[in-house]
Amino acid sequence: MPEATTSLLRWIPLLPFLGTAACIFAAATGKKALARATGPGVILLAFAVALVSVGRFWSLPAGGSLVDHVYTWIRVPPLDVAMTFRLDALTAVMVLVVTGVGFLIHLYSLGYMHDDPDVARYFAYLNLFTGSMLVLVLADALPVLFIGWEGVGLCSYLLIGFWYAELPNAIAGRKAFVANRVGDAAFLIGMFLLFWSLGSVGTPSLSFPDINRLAPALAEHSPAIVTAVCLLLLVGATGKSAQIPLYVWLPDAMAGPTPVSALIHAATMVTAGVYMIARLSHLYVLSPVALEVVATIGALTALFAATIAVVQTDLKKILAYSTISQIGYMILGVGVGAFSAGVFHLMTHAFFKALLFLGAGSVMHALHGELNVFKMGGLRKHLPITSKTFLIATLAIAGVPPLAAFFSKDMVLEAAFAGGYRVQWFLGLVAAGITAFYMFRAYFLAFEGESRMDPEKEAHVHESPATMTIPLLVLAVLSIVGGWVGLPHGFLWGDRFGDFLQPVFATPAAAHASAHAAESAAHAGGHAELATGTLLFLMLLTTGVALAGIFAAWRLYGRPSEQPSRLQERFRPAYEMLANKYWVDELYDLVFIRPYVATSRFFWKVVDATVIDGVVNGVGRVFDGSALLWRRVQSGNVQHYALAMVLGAVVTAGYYYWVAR
Amino acid sequence: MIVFYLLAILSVLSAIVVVVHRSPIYCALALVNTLFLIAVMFVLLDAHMIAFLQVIVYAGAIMVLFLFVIMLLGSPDEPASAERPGLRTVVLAAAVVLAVELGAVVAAKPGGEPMAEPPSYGSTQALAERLFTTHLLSFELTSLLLLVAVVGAVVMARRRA
Amino acid sequence: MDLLIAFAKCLVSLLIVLQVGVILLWVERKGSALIQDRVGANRANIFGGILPFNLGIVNTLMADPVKLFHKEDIVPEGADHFLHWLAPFLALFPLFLTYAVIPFGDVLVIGDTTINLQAVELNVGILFVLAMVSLGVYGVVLGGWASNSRYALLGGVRGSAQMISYEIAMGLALVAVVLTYGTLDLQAIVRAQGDLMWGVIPAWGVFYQPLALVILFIAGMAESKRAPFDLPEAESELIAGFFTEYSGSKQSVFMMADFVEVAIVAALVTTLFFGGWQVPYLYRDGFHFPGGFSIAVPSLLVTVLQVLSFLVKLFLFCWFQILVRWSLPRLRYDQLMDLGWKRLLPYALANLAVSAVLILLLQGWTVRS
Amino acid sequence: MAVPVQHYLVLSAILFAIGAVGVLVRRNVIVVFMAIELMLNAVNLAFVALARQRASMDGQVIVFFVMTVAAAEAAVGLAIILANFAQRRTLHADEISTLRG
Amino acid sequence: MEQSYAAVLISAGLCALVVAIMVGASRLLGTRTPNRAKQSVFEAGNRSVGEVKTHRFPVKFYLTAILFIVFDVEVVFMYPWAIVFRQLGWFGLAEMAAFVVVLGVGLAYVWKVGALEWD
Repeated sequence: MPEATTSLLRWIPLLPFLGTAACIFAAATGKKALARATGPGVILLAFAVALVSVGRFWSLPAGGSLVDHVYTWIRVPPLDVAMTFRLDALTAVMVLVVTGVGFLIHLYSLGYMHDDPDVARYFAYLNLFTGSMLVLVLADALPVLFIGWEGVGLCSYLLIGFWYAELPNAIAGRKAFVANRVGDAAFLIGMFLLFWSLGSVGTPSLSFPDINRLAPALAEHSPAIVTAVCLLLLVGATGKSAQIPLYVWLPDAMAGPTPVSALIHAATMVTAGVYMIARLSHLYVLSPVALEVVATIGALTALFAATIAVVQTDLKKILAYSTISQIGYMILGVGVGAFSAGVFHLMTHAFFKALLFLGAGSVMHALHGELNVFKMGGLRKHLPITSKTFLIATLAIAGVPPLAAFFSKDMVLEAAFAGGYRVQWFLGLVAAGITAFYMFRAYFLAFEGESRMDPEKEAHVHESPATMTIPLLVLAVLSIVGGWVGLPHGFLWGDRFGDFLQPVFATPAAAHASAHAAESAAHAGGHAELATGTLLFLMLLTTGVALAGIFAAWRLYGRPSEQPSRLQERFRPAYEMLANKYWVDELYDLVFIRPYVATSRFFWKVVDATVIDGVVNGVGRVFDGSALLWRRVQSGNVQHYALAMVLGAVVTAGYYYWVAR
Repeated sequence: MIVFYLLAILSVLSAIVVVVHRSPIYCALALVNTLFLIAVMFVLLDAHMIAFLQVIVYAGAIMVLFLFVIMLLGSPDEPASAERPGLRTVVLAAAVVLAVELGAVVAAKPGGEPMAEPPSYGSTQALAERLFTTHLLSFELTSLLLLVAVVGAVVMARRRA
Repeated sequence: MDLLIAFAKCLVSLLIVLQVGVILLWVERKGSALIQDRVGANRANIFGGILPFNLGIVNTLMADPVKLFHKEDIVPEGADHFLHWLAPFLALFPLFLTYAVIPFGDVLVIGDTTINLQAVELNVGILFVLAMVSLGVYGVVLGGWASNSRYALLGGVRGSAQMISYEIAMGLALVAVVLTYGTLDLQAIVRAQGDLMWGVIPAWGVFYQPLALVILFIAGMAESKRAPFDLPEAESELIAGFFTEYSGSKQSVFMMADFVEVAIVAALVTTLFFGGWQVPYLYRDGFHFPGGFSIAVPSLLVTVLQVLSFLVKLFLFCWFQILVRWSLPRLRYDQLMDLGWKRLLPYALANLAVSAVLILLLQGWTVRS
Repeated sequence: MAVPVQHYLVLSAILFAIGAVGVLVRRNVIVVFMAIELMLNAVNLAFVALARQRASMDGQVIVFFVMTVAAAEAAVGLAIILANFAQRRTLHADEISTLRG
Repeated sequence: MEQSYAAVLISAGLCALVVAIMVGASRLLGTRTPNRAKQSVFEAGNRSVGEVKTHRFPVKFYLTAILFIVFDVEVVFMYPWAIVFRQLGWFGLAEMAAFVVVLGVGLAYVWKVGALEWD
């Protein structure tokens, strides 16, 4: 693997951090202008630096990587963690996405947060967030990655609770934080376990090259451990990437400012899990079980979240669940070993999801915080740009060719199919249809038809300022063309994207052979690569499903009708279940939270209040009593004390002389 | 040999003067004298550098400070009545016992011939090499100690004003 | 034999310093007269009339001590006799002792024995000097304390405060010198100043440590408590300060101490900064001029020349101090302290830092020890 | 010729004891301080003697530090005495029995 | 080495002798006719009032002495340093720099609180 060292990379995360510092200063001194300038500015710079370094990377031979060793962070032999940044194909994609989309969101925030008094603090958090994410993707070692991992967790907490004045926001932030902690704990354990176990096959190390190098040996040595590590890390990923079972925080995360939601969902945080798994592909391919689990979780989440999204009335909530389900696709992608497909979907998703959220934000901006899609309608004439871009994004996510998500999602599903994960593939397929349905439901309700807005709001609905619409347009373009870099094999220039990423990932072939030979044989004659015919069929199938979904949405919501309510009546229980999100929150409350509270109460009331305090006070009383006795000794005359010392010396010396000689 | 015992007796005598003389200033002078004698013993022990430091730091600086305070406070001779006989006897007894014990303890340990010493032993060179390499940390900490001392002393001394 | 030689050397250095002291007394009188365009001391005339001519300097050399020693020794009431005696002793004794380590010549070769012309050959000479100087304080303090008088006490406190204040600067200046030559041995330092810079200029300390020279000189003069640093004595306000209550020989000893201190400062400056006994281009076997041609000189004559050059330099700097003393007005006490703590001390530190850096930058800069 | 190290140690023990007596019986705090210095010196003597015995410079280095400590201690201690004197007009150890300033 | 210290003793003895003679001279040679007027302490003609020994001085002198002690110790530390300076090189410079800087803080403090101001 050819490496080129450079001191360029460190600036990519460093710039946002500097920005944070500047913004904090601005917040302290009330210089909003400074914050407005630096906040987006540093991200733009970071983007530029990222472009430059990716350009440098381009010139390297395939499989090469840029390395920037900043300093040695921890050296406690055998543990030796270097603060090193590495830019390979995968990182290149991530960095460009994070900085690029991130910058657009910053830009958008300028307009969106224009009147907010705390704009400086806001940009401080936002920069910190971006910086952490950049550390995460640039890290060349698991602990360094973990820094960014924690950083984004913290920032999500800060940003979701940005308007901490309102209680719900604070609670939502806390929820996000706790959910993440659960995942992080698992992640940490996984990391330690990995380190410890690598010790048994060589000098343990946590830098990715070493992990990749040692992984096969470890798998030889004990496959169980590999699986354990993978699963633990997966739990961490489900925390960050809001997968089953730890997705609950994400819908509530809508409490934060909309651009933040865009940032969290599209560009940065939630993709961390996907990235992490992709980064550790060499490890995961060695554990078929883990891959199986990953794929299943992905597929389930995709469907599960999609179904919930169907009945949501809150625009941002809908988007939130769609995010969860889309990430489900990514996880599915990496789960079936099609890492490039997963990352591909991650990228396209970044584009259209950011677009969707910013669009939603623009709508909120226009309607003064109105989010209920049933209180909108007919916005198209009021918000031309927003509505058009939103439509594009909707088409994209629905997977209508030739927009971005069509190719990426299709690639994922096709990989699942090819990999013989037929069940997961089917789930994904259904989810795709539902996705198309609920997205268009939202679109129709919000933008088409006649207005259901309350009049005084409708009075001054207005298109958003340029700083907000420009990002919309840019993202719209990206959402259209973003997918063209990765056409299916054999079409035109084929899957450039996959070829680009290929050197980074382990070939899942091994995994196929070992794990799925049997089913593959059963299903598709044991042939992993798909014939063009099958490929075409699949593509048509998905497209068809998507169109069906769209059509359904149009039938129900495209024009005024009573059907929705009727359906609602007919499937009352199902509707209830979906509306209450399968009562998962309640379930968790019952299973985890209540017992926890109970135990805490026990420790507080009984152990702490009675036992410990009792002991402490008792000790206090003892001294209090004895003090009455001893105070006589304290005459305050220094020389008496000195005398005591000398006598002590006499005794000591005597001891050494007579006793201990 | 003889030199040492001479010095020893003299130093003990002047030390006693330090303890018993009623006028603080005489005590101070007696102490200076003791310090000198000890410095000479340092020379006998090949601690030339230390000997001079003893004179410079102790006699030249610390004792001057004492004299200053005595002058500043014009401290009068203390009346003999200040001593309390009871305590005194106790203390004297304790001190004698202590001296005997300590002496006995050290004398009990076999000394034997002093180890052969390198020619440079006791020279400023040798001291410095040790001081600035092995005892570097202590050396740097000393500066902190002095800093604290000067600040504390200034604060305390200015409280009267 | 060795002890005999040592004894002789000590005697010589003692005699030198004694004579320098007394001569300075005369120089002070006549010199000040010269400066102030007076005749100066001209009454004493030993064997007056018997001899056709006036003995000049001899008068002072004889008359002053004789007069002073025959005066009555007055001890004020309420004063502590022992301390009153001890004070002048402690004032002069360490100064005399200081002189013992100053090399007044290179070596004297008699037959096959070469004698190092330095009364006490200490390899820590500079520390010795510093120690002795730091002891000089006692004379002042005790003098002030012993003679139960307010003027004396005030003078004593002032004097000691002044001395210790300048001791720091002096010490730092000396450190700079030690840094330059890398040794504490005065004789070695003088020898080190024997060779040449760039083959032409004698490698004297003054060229390496000019600032240290200035600081040392000022500090030294302050130590000697003479004008312009004569606040402790300040005839015009404190009536001789800490030795107000002294008379006769004791007082003469205090005055002697002043002169000896002058001589010591001069000796130090000479030794550390002006090549001590070195005569430019003169080596043990004679002159070697840069041009390459040389003059052979018998070793005895060399020694004599060197001792002479030492004495000449010595008196030169004594004279310079006397000039200063009779030219400059007295400082105010705050000025005095400011000079000591706020000027000399920081400068000395800075000088030290700069020299250290320079030494490291261009190792060849200084004479290797 | 060489004096056995024990003699030095005994001497230092004696000086130490004398110093201790001074600390205990004297009533003038300044003198008490001097006695403490005396004790410090006794210990220094022991250090140097043992250093000579073991031919190691460390003992002397430690003496160096002890001197520094003594200097600091004297400075602060005497300052305290001054402040105390300013308050109570006394140097009498018995009368200085409270920390209240 | 030893005999050089012997020389110290010798010259100390000589000096002590000479100085003692000089100090004692007028006790031996001088007349002794003490009387009140002579013995009385000089107070520019006034009668001396009160106890001299209890006369006290501004604390400034004491502060000066403290500063002296601290910096004297510093200087004392510098001599050995200066001796081995060439061996230690930059490292040595750094050591002493740290040391001096800390004490410099002390000086700065004293300077700032005005303990160096004599009015």
